Amino acid sequence: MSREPILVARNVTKQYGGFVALGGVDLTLQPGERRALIGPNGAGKSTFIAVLGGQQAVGPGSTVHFAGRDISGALPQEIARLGIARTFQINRVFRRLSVLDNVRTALLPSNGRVFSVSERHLTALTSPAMTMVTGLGLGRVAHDAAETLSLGDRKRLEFGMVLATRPKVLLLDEPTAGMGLNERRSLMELMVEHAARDQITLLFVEHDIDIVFRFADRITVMSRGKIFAEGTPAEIGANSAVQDIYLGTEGAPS
Amino acid sequence: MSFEHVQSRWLFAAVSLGLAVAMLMLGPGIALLATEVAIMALFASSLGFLINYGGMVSFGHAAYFGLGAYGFALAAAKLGLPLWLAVVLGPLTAALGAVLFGALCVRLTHIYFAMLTLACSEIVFTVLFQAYDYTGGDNGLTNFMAPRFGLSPQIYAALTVAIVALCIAFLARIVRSPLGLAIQAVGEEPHRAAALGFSPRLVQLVACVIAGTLAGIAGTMYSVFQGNAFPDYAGVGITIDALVMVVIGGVKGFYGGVFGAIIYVLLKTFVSRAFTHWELVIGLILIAVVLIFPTGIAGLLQKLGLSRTARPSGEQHP
Amino acid sequence: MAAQLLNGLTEGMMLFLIASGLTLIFGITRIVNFAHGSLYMLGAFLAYHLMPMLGGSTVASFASAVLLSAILVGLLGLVFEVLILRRIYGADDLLQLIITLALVLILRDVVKAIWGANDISVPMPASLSGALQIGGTFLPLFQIVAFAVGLVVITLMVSIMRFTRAGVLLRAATDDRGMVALLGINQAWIFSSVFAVGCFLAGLAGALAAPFGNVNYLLDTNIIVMAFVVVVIGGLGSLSGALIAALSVGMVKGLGVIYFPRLSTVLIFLIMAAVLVIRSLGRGAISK
Amino acid sequence: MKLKRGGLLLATLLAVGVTTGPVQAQDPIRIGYAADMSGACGSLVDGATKAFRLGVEELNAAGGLLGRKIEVIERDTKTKPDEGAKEVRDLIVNSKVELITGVCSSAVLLAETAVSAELKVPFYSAIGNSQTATIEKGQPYFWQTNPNVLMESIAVAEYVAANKAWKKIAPLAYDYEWGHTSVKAFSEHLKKLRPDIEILPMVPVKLGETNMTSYITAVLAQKPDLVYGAIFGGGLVNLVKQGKAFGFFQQTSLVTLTTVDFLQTMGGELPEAGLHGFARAPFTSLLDNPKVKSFVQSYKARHGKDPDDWAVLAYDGLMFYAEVVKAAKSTKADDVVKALPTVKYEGLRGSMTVRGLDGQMSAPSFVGAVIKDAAYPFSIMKGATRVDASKTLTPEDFIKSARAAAK
Repeated sequence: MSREPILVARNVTKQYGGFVALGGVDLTLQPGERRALIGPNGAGKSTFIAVLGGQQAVGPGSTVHFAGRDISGALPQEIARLGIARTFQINRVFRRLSVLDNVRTALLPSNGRVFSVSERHLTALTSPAMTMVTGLGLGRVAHDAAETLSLGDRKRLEFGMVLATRPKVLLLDEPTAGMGLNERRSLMELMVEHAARDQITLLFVEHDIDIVFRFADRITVMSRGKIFAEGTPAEIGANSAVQDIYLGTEGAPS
Repeated sequence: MSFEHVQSRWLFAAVSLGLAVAMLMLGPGIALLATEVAIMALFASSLGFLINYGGMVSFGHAAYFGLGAYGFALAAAKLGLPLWLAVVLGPLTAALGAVLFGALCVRLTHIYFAMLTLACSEIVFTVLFQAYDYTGGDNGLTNFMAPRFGLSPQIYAALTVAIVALCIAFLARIVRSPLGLAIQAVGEEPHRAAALGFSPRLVQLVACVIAGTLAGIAGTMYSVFQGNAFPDYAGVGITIDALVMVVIGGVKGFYGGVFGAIIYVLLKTFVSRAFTHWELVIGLILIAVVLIFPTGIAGLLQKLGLSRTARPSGEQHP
Repeated sequence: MAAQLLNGLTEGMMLFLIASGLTLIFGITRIVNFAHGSLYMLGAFLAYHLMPMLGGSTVASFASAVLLSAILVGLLGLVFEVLILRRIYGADDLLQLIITLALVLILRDVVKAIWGANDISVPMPASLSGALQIGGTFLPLFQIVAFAVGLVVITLMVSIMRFTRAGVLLRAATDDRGMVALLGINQAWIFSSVFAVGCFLAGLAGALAAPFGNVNYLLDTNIIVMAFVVVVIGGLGSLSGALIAALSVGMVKGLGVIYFPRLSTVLIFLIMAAVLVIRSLGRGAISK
Repeated sequence: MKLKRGGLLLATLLAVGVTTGPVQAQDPIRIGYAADMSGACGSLVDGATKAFRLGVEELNAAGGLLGRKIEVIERDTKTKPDEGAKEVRDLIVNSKVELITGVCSSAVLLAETAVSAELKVPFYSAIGNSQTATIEKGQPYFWQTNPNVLMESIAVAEYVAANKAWKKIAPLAYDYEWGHTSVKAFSEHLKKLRPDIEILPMVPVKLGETNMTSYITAVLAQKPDLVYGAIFGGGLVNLVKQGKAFGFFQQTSLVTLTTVDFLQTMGGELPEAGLHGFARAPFTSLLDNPKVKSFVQSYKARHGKDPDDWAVLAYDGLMFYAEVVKAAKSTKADDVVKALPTVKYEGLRGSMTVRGLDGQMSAPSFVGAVIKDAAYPFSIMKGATRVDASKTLTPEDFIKSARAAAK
């Protein structure tokens, strides 16, 4: 792969009071790759995702470049509009809106119609949104309030909303947490399939090692706020030090 | 646009028109009461919109009611402007106030947002109360016009009902528009909305200005109705009344404010006429209402199957 | 100016007493108790009622009247929490707000029905009515006593929070509400007792301040506003924050009378708005 | 909790929207008593309402007015101007009252007088006062039977000027229109009488303040001979109680509004010396009048305590209206207004008339030292000076030019 990297994070630091959550993380993503971010609890994975998404401000000396542009210090909405989308560890959808409206809402910023008061501008989004909803397998609940959905369906919905922003990079924070084994795999398959179709670069935090090895091109291992190792699944699988930190701190991944 | 929407719009227009015409046939006493109910319905709806759609609980909404009243009354009484122009300036003043206060307040969330709105409204109240050379102070502004432009209570009631219906139709339109979805999205999950590319504060500010302007319209109409303006119109008492209306009306949709206003205005009027210890009675009634119908009147109607979903989503169920 | 500052400091401690219960209740139960001022008022009226029964205007009868009033108000809070508030936990926050507003209306009318609408003066115990004279400035004995009571209250509260099992649980509940459930502690019991203690503190402040000023049914509004301002400036739920805020507000008020007298009415709101706006200038804008 | 009026709720609901015929001569005289029963004015209105009810009972026992019984419809304005205007409008439109009274707050008064002018129904204020209502916004259907703030301030200035020991005066006033007007009128008149007096900068006080200590230290720091307090109600109780702790009355003196309700509230707690008061109708200064004696007796018999100023004023206001109706031989608005200036009223506060120009009654003010008296469980303004309206009444020229300026 000789193309320009799409996302380059250099020396990313983050402190909460005296606690060092990120102690200088470097990470480079190539366009179209599927990168898994793993590591024991408290390694700083979610914080790193939050920094990339703009939810957390970066510490001094850190830089994040996206497609050649410096985005360190940008606001979440600016980052989102540039093409970095994310899901949250705790599923966040608009619970009181219908599934269809969740997707229509997600379509608004890229359509530039956020402040329109014309119902026509909304109905114009119905058919593309409906197509997406059906594509996610949520057609039967399209008009139900999101709060009535199962967790799996809510996760599909959130993924669909994120896709609707036409991202170039997708950050998934524990996309399969809290789900059954079969559901995990089918959800992951759906995500990877869509990402491949739309040529989206994926960075996903995941605890399920099975999922990680099945779906990732490359794996980055974090521990105590630092990058511990990086490589292909085969390389990481062969790295006994990685197994040590994992087993030592956390026990076997479920 | 679906068939049902066309239908419900016509229904709304017909009901509003019917109500307005009905005002003309009432006795003067009940027309006066109906006018007050209608104005408070608009005020409570604007607050309900801010709370239930924008996710912002304001303790200072009366600031905009007061600014609407004083924007009008000062223009008419002190600047001597023609009444039609003063009527326009009232809501405009409230809108300006909402831009200013909203820009400060949307930087905060939850109870801190609420307390900053309270501070803003108390500052408005104090300026109106103390700068008596300009505002009349506690003595307010009186005798600068005939109440209701000198219209009969019935005609003014009809006019008020028509304007309030238009404003509520406007709110309904917003709720079903892209902006409405944006406001609800930011109100419910600001982080999610930001990560989708919405600017949460800007969306919230727009919601504040919409709610503030509608509250200003209510304030202007109230000032015209009374033919006066007093600092109390920006006081925390009016905010609390509106909060009570929003809650007993039903905490989900903005139109709960309409039910809430009807019930609470009538309750306050007649209970305080019938009982010496009316505050005690109202307090007990409020507790009973909250414990028995925690979803408010709108929720009750919904349970009884008398109302559609509390939250029009723009499309009916298939 | 020194006199204004010194006086502001003692006035500030009385503000802390007013605010402490409110911030305690909010910190743990997340209830915004609008009836806090009403409970303060009730404490003052109870002290007025109980003092003659406990032997007139001596220090001993005053002290026992204050304690008894505070306990009665705390019990009322307990009953209110168990019978009414408990039913709506988990429901919309606005419902709690309306319930406590209803309590405001009820208590105001009850107080008027029992003790009348006229102003009431609780006699000051003779031995507390003097003043310490430092140079040319007077420092009323009563304010010093109130200051001492404030110190005792803050010391007790901090000690309980730091050194007892109950305190550890409470802090756990403040930081993470799910945590308490995990520990297998009956959360309802914690909420009830915290609410009762918060009401006790409101009653204590009201009863204690009763001889130092006017008592009437309008006290509730004036007090609740001050209490909220102090709690918000100090950071909701923070005891030490409330203490610092109360002392600062007291002193700024004292200076304000001299340096910007026409702002006295709006001063506390200006302070609160300024603190909130400054706090909001950070980047962490949309936390929810 | 007691039902104010049997079935009133139902009656009102029924009356709403139903037009009633013209008033018959045998119909009772309906009076709308819209008072600030709850809210900020509630404590002042309490005594007034009791006395007003007593007066109505006495009039009805004596056969009513013009052979018609008096029927009172009570309403609570909640001390809110819009509520006051609403209730007054409703009383006139739905309940067909022929007179409105009961108001205390000047803001509510101004809102109500506008309704009275619009609907041409007589309205008087016995305990509330507003010089704006009689001067700039004077209207033919309104009259006021207690002195206004300008009259009171002049009366106090006269009293203060007479004491040569007072050379430095510090005003301490509620920070709103009433407080500022009161200080201004007092200072201007005092300067006229005693150019040598120094008037220090005013210390403005937040309305509703519960802790007055920072104001007390600030005003004492000015080392005044006398503090002029435009403070009333709860704030005044705070000022005196907290002032005592600061040695206020050893360092200076205070002249302020000391109505009987305040004196009763304070009981034996007022200082032995250093407190001077002004008031509108202290019964202790009026006991020479047999009418006052019998009023105090019947009031005390019923309510177990002496009537405060507000009670005396409310009773006096009602009895004056009764005299006007007798003179007009009618309750019709225009007849009442016409008879108004012709009645020479012998009331609780002596002989008084209402001036046609502004509807202001020639009401006296009372000023004097507040001292303990063995006859009462509270301090009183013993031997207070009665300042007659002839000295204090706002000149007609002034009113005319003020009205012209307001136009």
